[in-house]
Amino acid sequence: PRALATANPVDPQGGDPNILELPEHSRGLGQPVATDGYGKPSKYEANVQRRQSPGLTQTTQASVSFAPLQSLFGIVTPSGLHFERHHQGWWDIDPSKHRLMINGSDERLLKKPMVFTLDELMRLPSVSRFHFIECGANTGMEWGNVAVPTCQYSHGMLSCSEFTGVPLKLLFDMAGVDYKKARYVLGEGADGSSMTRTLPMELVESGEVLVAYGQNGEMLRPENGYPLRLVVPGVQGVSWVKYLRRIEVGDQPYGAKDEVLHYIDLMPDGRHRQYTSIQECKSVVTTPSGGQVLLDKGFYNITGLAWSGRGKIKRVDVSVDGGRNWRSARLETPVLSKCLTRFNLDWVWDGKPALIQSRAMDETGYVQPSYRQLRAVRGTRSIYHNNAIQTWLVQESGEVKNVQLAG
Amino acid sequence: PRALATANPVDPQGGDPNILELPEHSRGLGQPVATDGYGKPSKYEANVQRRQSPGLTQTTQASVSFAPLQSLFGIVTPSGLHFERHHQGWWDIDPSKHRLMINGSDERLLKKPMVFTLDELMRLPSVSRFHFIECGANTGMEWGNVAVPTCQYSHGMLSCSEFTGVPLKLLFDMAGVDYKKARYVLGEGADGSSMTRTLPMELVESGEVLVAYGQNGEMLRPENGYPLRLVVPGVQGVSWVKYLRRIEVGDQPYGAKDEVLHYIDLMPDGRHRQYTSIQECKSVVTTPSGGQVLLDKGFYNITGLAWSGRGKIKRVDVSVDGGRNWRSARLETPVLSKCLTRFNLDWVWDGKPALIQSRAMDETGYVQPSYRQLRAVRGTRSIYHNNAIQTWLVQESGEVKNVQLAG
Amino acid sequence: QPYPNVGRPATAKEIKAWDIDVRPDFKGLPPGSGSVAKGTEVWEAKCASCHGVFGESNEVFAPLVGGTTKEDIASGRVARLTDPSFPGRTTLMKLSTLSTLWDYIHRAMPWTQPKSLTPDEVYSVTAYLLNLGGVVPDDFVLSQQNMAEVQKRLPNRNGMRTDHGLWPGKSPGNGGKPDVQATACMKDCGPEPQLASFLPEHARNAHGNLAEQNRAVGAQHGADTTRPAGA
Amino acid sequence: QPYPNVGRPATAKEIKAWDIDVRPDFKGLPPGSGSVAKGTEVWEAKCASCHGVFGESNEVFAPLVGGTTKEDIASGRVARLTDPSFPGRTTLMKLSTLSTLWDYIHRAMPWTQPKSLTPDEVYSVTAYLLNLGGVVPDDFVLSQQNMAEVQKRLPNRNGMRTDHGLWPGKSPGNGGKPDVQATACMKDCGPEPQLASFLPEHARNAHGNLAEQNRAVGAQHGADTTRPAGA
Ligand code: HEC
Ligand code: HEC
Ligand SMILES: [Ca+2]
Ligand SMILES: [Ca+2]
Ligand SMILES: [Ca+2]
Ligand SMILES: [Ca+2]
Ligand SMILES: [Ca+2]
Ligand SMILES: [Ca+2]
Ligand SMILES: [Co+2]
Ligand SMILES: [Co+2]
Repeated sequence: PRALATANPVDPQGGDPNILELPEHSRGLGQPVATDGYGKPSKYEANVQRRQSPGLTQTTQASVSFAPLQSLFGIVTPSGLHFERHHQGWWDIDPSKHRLMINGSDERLLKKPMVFTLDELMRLPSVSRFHFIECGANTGMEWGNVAVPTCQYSHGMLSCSEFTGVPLKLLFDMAGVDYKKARYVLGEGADGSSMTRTLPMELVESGEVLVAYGQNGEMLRPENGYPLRLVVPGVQGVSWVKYLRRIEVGDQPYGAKDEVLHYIDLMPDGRHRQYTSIQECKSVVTTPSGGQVLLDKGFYNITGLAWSGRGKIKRVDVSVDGGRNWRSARLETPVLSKCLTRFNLDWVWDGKPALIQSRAMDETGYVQPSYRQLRAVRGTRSIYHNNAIQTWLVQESGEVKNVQLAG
Repeated sequence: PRALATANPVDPQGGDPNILELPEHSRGLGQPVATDGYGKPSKYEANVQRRQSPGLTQTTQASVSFAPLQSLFGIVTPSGLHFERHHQGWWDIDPSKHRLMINGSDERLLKKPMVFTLDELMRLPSVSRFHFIECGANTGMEWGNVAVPTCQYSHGMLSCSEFTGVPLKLLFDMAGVDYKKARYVLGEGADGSSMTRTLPMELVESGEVLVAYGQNGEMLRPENGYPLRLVVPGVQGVSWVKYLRRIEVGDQPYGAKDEVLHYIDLMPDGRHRQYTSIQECKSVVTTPSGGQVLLDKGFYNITGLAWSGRGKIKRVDVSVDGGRNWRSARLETPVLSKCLTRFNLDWVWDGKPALIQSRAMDETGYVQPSYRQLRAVRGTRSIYHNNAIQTWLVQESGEVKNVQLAG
Repeated sequence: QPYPNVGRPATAKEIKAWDIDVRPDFKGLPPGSGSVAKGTEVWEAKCASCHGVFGESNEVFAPLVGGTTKEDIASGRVARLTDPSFPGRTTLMKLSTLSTLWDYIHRAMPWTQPKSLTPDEVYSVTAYLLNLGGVVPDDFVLSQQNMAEVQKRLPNRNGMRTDHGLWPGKSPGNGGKPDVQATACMKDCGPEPQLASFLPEHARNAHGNLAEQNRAVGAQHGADTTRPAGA
Repeated sequence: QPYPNVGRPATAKEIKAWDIDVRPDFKGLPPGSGSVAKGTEVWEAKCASCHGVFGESNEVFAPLVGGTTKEDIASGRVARLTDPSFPGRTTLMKLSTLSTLWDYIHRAMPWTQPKSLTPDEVYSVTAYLLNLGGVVPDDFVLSQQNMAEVQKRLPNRNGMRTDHGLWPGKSPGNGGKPDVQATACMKDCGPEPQLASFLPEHARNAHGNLAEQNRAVGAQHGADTTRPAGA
């Protein structure tokens, strides 16, 4: 390893000046409470930012910023670092003027079209639940080969929050939906793109789909749809319609732009899979990960995230030899359905090259595939739903590289 | 109720101008991604701030700011709204210069005193856990009578986060602690007050006490001890030593300033209880709550928080008639040990005065007491550990008042 | 009424103002029409600056037209989608339902002034784009009446599959059965690993200096990519 | 060594620099001494501006001395703590272990320059405060040697109880048994409720306008406390 070691060697007769010379903060008076009525991270954390991937998009309003997974802990994504995906820019909407409409594609499907204010929605029974949200295009740049250096860019269209809102089922009950006939649901945003996506009524009936206003204890952030968004656990982010203004029930899918021109997966036979929505079981080691440098040999905690759009994570295995041998990692509790699960595993690095991988399994028994297994079925041009096992190469220098393995 | 109703009545032939006239954000291009590499709440959320209670303290660096519980959802407290309690002001410490020392009060108790850098601590096996932190003095102003108008001031020295760090037991094992002899632990901060508190070794042995660097996915905030603090689940906040620089093991309690002059509970016999630390089972309705106004009759979701320093919440009952009759509330999952639990209950307000209370029960079977029950044992001068049932009076006007009931 | 005093009926005018979606069966499509000629005008005035005069630009987005053939119109399958070496995919190569194009232009374009077009303008630019792709002739007038006919000529109208397991409902799709099956082998698995792909050295700093994209402390720091690897 | 290359031994000098705690048994107390007279000087120069010349100020904090008597020194219990009508509690009324006072002044005072005092200065101001409280005579010299003797004269040395259930370990305390027992009655419980305490109307706006302390939307809004209730 390079001589960056921080093991902080000191003269046994002397000591570390950071200890022997008391720092200023041990000898003075600090800042008052409520210096910031709404606080912010330390100035020493300035490197921890969401970022665009250079060259990925030609505009900044129809674009993506990636969450810095390599610097995050646990499962909650700080709302300030939540990944962004906008199609026509983000807005800070006055919530007192925002309205939600519930209607039917025709009168047979819904008895009473309704309008709600925020004041009213917030009077209704609410639930609070932890869920991940992942863009269907996450890791999309890597279908064919390695394209980006760090897990921020390879996996950073992923975040996890505690969402609070009203189960959509409850609003549908109020409006008198005919669940026999109305098997499809359209969500529509209030922004310029007025994003629309179709959901199956089954998901709404499960009680999992929320009309959410809360995220991590406070209101949704403007970048994430303030003041209202759909929460559709297990389903790709594009369906979690932001700036939600309208929900319609219908008797067939809606063929929205993002169901016909995007978020369709090109198969080797030249046809596209349409209405692909579930985010299948996936995981990634976040440290050590691409673009990082191990400072020394010795002990390391390998840590990462696992998730599944089909339920709970059951097991995560980690390999340090490129997939030849695996050990099961410790899963942090609580392990929640359609939520990130943090895993940790002890590792002593001997200074030799190592190929680090993680492989998640969910409660349905589905096992995260290798690139070989995934490509054998789907080829390399899908763009969406790449849930292959990620490989990081720890080089002798300590520097970690994003790599893909043959065959 | 006052004529504030927002039920948004419209002419059935016409409609709401907020719908009929498309808003600017439906007709224009919004802001780019990564406008803020680290985002912030909507400008319309400016009222949601942590605040000092006027007149409570004479200085602002030895003081408190309260979290706005009345505006929060779920169980996670946004880190920017986490309550603050400083004794000599807060600091933004350079983590690359910060050190943690582990030592013994003498050599018999610990074989190898050690020093760790942040780089090193972050290599060790970590855990991530959700826990509440409550100041022992929370609700302290209300022991004798009603003193403050809102739940921000009455209960706002309470927050809940996902903490990530190294179990202190692991560091003690590395340093060779003699667990037979060393039954007490001292934590010490690096700030001006160099706050010290004693912990029982039992808590460390349980694996629950953490040397934490992470909070809600990112590093601790400077106001909360960046870069290191103790996490002592179930125990009052003062023991969660911030800016943690040193941990000593010893064979007797340390009688620190905040164990002898403060955080001692004055009993009716004129003696103080010393080393009171556990935060017993408690709850509070956060909406509707003091200082709020119900805009209309009709349906409301009563919601609040429950927690216990002794484990999980088992049940929360809610009364709307001042404690005569109770209904059990829905508990949001996950229900975690020594963590906030969100409860919700349906309520139709008939426009008449109502006295709203919540009463929590934990897994040990302990039931949150009324003021009468609590005062019968402890009097009214304890300052600390007031976990009595809170009463909010909803007046006919819709305005909610903080009240206490007789007898 | 379990939730008294919460919410109210939507009025007819309100629903009209917001219910703008157009479905594949053209439910929701407002009356109106527009010619290719009119579409050319609208296009040049309001669209060409971003998408290019012939919808060919990839300056702000992938090209809208190109890549489709007469044969595709006949088969309803865009042949070039089977060719892995064909570089990009235009909108027309993917479009399987005409409603989608109409609905999207109507709700979202022009990008900086969404919802500013009249239905007739939307019909006309849609006709223009279809004409560029050879789907309709130069003198065509697209209207509410003939949308369903034009649908039958879309080059990729038969290009979609729903026989997969990624739809979270009963239909369309196979009800959720995964297509890829892996196993959780634990010992001596697979072949000896061999590197197949990694970033070339010249791309080392293409995403900026990674030292500045990692926390200043931690088990690992960020690599200084302003300097060559190993330096 | 299960965690190779993580952490290192602390040096003797490092431990000396940081291990400053002083326990009730005076372990950790450094050698040194200081007279009441010297303490008066230190006090007036470095402490009086905040705490008052006689430690009586409650401008920045509760008074440090006052409220204790000769009888308290004899009994080791501060009698005034039994009087619910006695307003405040001074430091000396509560102090049960002398180490605590020494340790705290040494680590944290003066407030704006903590850890700037020499051990001798700490001994001397501690002596000064004890003298103000009548615990030691005017000509007293407090030192490492006689701290234990002075401890025996602290007015509230017998004023602490640990026979409670709020310590999360085996000892001190009763091992965790709660002192207050409530029951979870569900129907027709307790007496008819009667208001006993609420904020007086004149305090309505004492915490600022509550309308500005609640979100602008929500099931409830904040009360405008700049106007009288019900207005
Ligand atoms: C100021 C630039 C701009 C103008 C003017 C503009 N567009 Fe666009 N157009 C875009 C961008 C950017 C996108 C991609 C939006 C996204 O990613 O969601 C787009 C997307 C589209 C698409 C969808 C393509 C696909 O495959 O998803 C169509 C169709 C389209 N535009 C048609 C039009 C028409 C018709 C007009 C004029 C009436 C127009 N555009 C004017 C910038 C523009
Ligand atoms: C600039 C103001 C200031 C100066 C100067 C100052 N103090 Fe203090 N002192 C305070 C404040 C404020 C507190 C309360 C700190 C807290 O809440 O943690 C305090 C607390 C104390 C306490 C603890 C009281 C208790 O019951 O908790 C003692 C003892 C004390 N000071 C002694 C001294 C001595 C001795 C000096 C001088 C050597 C001194 N102070 C100088 C402001 C000051
Ligand atoms: Ca419709
Ligand atoms: Ca997406
Ligand atoms: Ca010591
Ligand atoms: Ca506290
Ligand atoms: Ca009403
Ligand atoms: Ca080393
Ligand atoms: Co470092
Ligand atoms: Co309102």
